[in-house]
Amino acid sequence: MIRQLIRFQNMDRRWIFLGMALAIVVPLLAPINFPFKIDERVEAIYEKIESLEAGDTVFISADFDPASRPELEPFYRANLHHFFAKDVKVVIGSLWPFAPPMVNPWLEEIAADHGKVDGEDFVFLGFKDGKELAIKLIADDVVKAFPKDLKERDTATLPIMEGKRQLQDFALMMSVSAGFPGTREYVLQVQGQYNLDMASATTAVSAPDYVPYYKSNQLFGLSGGMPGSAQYEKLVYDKYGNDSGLINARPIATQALNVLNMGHLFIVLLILMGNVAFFLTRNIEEA
Amino acid sequence: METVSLIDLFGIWVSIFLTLAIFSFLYDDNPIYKLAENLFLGISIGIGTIEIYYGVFKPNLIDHLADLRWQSFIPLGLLFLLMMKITKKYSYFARLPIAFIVAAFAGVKLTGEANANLMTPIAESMPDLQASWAQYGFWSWENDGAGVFSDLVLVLGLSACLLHFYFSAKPNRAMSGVSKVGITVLMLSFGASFGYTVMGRISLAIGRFQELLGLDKTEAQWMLEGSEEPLSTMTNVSIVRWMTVVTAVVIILIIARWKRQQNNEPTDQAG
Amino acid sequence: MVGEFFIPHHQYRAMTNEFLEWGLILSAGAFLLGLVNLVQVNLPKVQRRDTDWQYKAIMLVALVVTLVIGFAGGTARQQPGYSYKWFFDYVFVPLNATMFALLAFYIASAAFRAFRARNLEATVLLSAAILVMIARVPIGESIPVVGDYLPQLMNWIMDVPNTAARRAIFIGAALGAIATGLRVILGLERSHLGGGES
Amino acid sequence: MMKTLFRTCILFMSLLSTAATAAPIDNLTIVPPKASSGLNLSLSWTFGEATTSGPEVLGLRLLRRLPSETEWTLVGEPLAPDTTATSDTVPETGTWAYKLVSVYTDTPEIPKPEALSEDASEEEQASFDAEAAQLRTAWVQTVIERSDALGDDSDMATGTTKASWLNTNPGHLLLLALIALVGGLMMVYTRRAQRGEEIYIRRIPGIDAIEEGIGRATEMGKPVLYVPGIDDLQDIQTIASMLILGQVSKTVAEYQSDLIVSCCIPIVREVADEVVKAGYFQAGHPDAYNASNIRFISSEQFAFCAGTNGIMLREKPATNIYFGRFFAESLILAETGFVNRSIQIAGTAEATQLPFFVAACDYTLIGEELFAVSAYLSKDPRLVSSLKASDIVKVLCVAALLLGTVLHSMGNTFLVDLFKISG
Repeated sequence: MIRQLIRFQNMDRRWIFLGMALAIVVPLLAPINFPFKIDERVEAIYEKIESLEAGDTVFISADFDPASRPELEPFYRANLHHFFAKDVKVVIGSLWPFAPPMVNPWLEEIAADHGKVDGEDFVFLGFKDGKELAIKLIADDVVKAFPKDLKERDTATLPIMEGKRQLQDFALMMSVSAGFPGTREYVLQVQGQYNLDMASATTAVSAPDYVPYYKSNQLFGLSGGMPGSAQYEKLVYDKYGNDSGLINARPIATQALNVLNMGHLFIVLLILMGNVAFFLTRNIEEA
Repeated sequence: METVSLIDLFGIWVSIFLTLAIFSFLYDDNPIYKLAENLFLGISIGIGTIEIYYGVFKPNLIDHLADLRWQSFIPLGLLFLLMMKITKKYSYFARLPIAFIVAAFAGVKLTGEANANLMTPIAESMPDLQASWAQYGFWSWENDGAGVFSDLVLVLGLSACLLHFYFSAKPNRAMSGVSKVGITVLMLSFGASFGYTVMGRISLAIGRFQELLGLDKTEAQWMLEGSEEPLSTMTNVSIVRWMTVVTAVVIILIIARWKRQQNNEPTDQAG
Repeated sequence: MVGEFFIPHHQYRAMTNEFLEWGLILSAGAFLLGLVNLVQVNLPKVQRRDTDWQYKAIMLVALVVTLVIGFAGGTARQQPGYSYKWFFDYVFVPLNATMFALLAFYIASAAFRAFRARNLEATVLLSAAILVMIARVPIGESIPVVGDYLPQLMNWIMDVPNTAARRAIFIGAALGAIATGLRVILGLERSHLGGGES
Repeated sequence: MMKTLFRTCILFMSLLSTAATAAPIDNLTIVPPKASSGLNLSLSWTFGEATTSGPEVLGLRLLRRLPSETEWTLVGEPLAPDTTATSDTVPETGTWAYKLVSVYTDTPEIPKPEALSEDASEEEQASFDAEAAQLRTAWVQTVIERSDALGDDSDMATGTTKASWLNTNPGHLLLLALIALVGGLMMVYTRRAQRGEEIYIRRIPGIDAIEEGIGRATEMGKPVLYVPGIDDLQDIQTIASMLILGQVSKTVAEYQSDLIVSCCIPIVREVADEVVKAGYFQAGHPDAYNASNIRFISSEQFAFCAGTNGIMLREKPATNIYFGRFFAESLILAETGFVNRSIQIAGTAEATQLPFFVAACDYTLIGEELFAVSAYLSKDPRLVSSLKASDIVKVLCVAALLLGTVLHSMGNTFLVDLFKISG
């Protein structure tokens, strides 16, 4: 009995890997859907954007790479649909070198869906290295930080940039952030100094770290991980999805959210089993 | 019906192959994983360099130099000194630009941290207990447990955590008591963090499996570019799934063969 | 740079912004150093036919190919039809994303083999983790009776103890940053210059 | 064209809901804002008695010119009719003249010439711009005349910019004072430490764990792996890690064991190299130092992670030390080390990664304990003094928190406001 338990404890971890793979694949192929509630932190983002007026301009910092794509792509897409459906202009920059080749095609695709004009209704400024230094410069002088956009046009002369010199000049700023540099650095470096209206969509990993910023109003909204994306997606697509015909998009996060159920249960089970085995063998060994 | 070019179809297969190649590391370190890993190393530095060139060097330096903007010759000089680092002999010169970057970062962080991470948290951690009592009472389920109890946990928990990180005190009972409270609050927070991180990681795996199972595509039949006929009677989702299964089998066979080879030559452990 | 926070004067700002731009360029230069270093380290290995030199050769070839197609693509490199975009979409994306996805499996393994309620602290951590994991997904909300309270309890952990702990960590980090910042600026900190006098 | 029209309609509708009867604009005052950069001005005004007759007001527009000029330029976005204050960014410092005019519901939009095709030449573009400017000027002129005729405009007023050299907001001053306090305390303690005074820091159990780990590696004849995180050298955690690395390399050299350092940033590798060399030198074994053991793996996070895993799998270190700033790779590293049955000691201030280190490592330094260890080990007066200074500020923070809560609960928000830096 003890020997079996010890062997169970030391079993090849590849069995655990296989179990994890099954816990993901099975619910993907045979989905069971549960309803979910909308979090107030996510609703705050939605409400704030709803209160924007047509013609307002916002700044999005898209700081994520393919590695965190499943969590943030749904938010980024829904967010762009939301802005464009409200006729809000969007200026996007990035602090991650691997972001532009990924997020710019999505921007162009969604903008085309809404019939938006590059340079007038949206612009992608490109990538900027320098982490906190870049953030500082963007905050005080967007045009100096990005003299040219991704297509090498002079940023200063683009119609969308008229009267937009600092981050303060934008109606709000969204940080879609997968880590460093991202939301935290924006909050530290510029949110307080310039009193920006700023919200963040982030990976689940960073969410607990940013909750204090939400609690102290340094962020007006916070969407964390897959559930945050799914909730925001639901809010946006429920309002703008079918009625206006503007959005030709699938709720990708909602599909994934239901697979998470199984994954979480599997991990909880592993922790419990591991501990039961641990304590049983330990007590017996001590005796 | 969805048109697809041959090169994209090949790309989809490459993508499946590389995904499975990385996953094969879960079985063991193996040549296929190493191939993917080194490919990744090379490509990531390559893409990083390209994006940095077009993102920083071109607009913020080269274009300025082309306009003969005199200020921009200073960073050019500093950059040149930084590159001295490569040479063994003159690497001493790189100290100047490095000192510049370090000082710039230190200065920028100093005020940022002091403002947003020191002043604001203190300002926001002084709750009005009377108002809280009037609004929520001791504990309110409807408002996620808001109330005087939570306010006290916030203030006292924060104080206890701060005192846990007080290193000048000689160990005594009062301090260790405060420290225990601090540790408990920290552990609750880390527990939440662990739970969230598990969620994040599983989400990423889900993303990969969605692609392997073709679930990232809208179900349709594929048609090759320039052709009138559908590629196959199967939908794109089924084709992707078949690609995945076949590739997985091939990778497993290769690794099995490699394993057997390795077992036959036990001396060749260096690889 | 410190003054930037306290001095709103536009001429001062123009000066600090110029410094910031230099900072961006030098920071990018540091990446180039990495590139050169990578080649410096690996090229001799390939020339000497060291262990695993084939892989290093693949790495260098991949690097060169990426650079060539990147510069050839120029500004339009990210448009459909360019080989740089193909490389990014079908080679870089799966590699980068799958590397991250491995973590789900390692977490499962760590959960079973290393995550133990050894003492009071670990037990608290463990319980909070399990509670959050169940309450954060739709299935938790769907449990009868308990499901009504689980999300609230989870939000409470996030809003109150989590906020308290994070703020303590933030305050500590901020004090550390002030101290280090002052040392660097006053020239007391030279470890980053590699002086080795310590 | 259709789209512009559509958007104009939306704009109109949103403003229409707030359209009001006309009222003369009085008392236009222009002052530089507090803590101004010198390139902005704050404007405020009041409304006189509303006139019931006349067209409805759609909104207000702001005009600006240099006092020496005669022609007004339209600046800023349209303002709602009940606005009483706005601000404007000026192109250069000096004195500027302003005027506010009303725009009525029946005022036409600013006219624009026929839109150009996508592939218009530069000349065409230039003539388009000139025409647009001309139309705009003409429009402004008619608006001024009409507003003036109906008496719904303001008198011209001037304001002079004033750039401030110090932000005198109480929060900013307190922050400055706090920084000065930390600096002052550091100086005091540095001086005391240099005079040879013993400054007490409690010994953190993690220090023993490091020594035990190195000892075990020596017994087993296997190397020690040291990972200084993946952030740049500027990060304080990396700096602390480098200081600890100095001591670790010294101990390793004394034990005559091997040390591998795996770095993610080229500059960090360079510094680690110097630090380890110095450590071996101080221990009296400069010959045992091996530069090829201080490795730069890759600056891409996961490539770095895979490379470091490779070191663990191939060279099987007996002890892994992770000190510095870590992100997602923490778990993979700690897990691989765990499977290799290495002793693992971690320390980071990155709160998101701490749970995994706590879970998978034998000993974990939480947050500031990392800095405390670097101070304790190096006994560097500068570090000890910083630690001491931040300890004192921490106690002050706790006092402020408790006092602030009591005061706030009694209705006094003095402390709360003081710490709030921006409105």
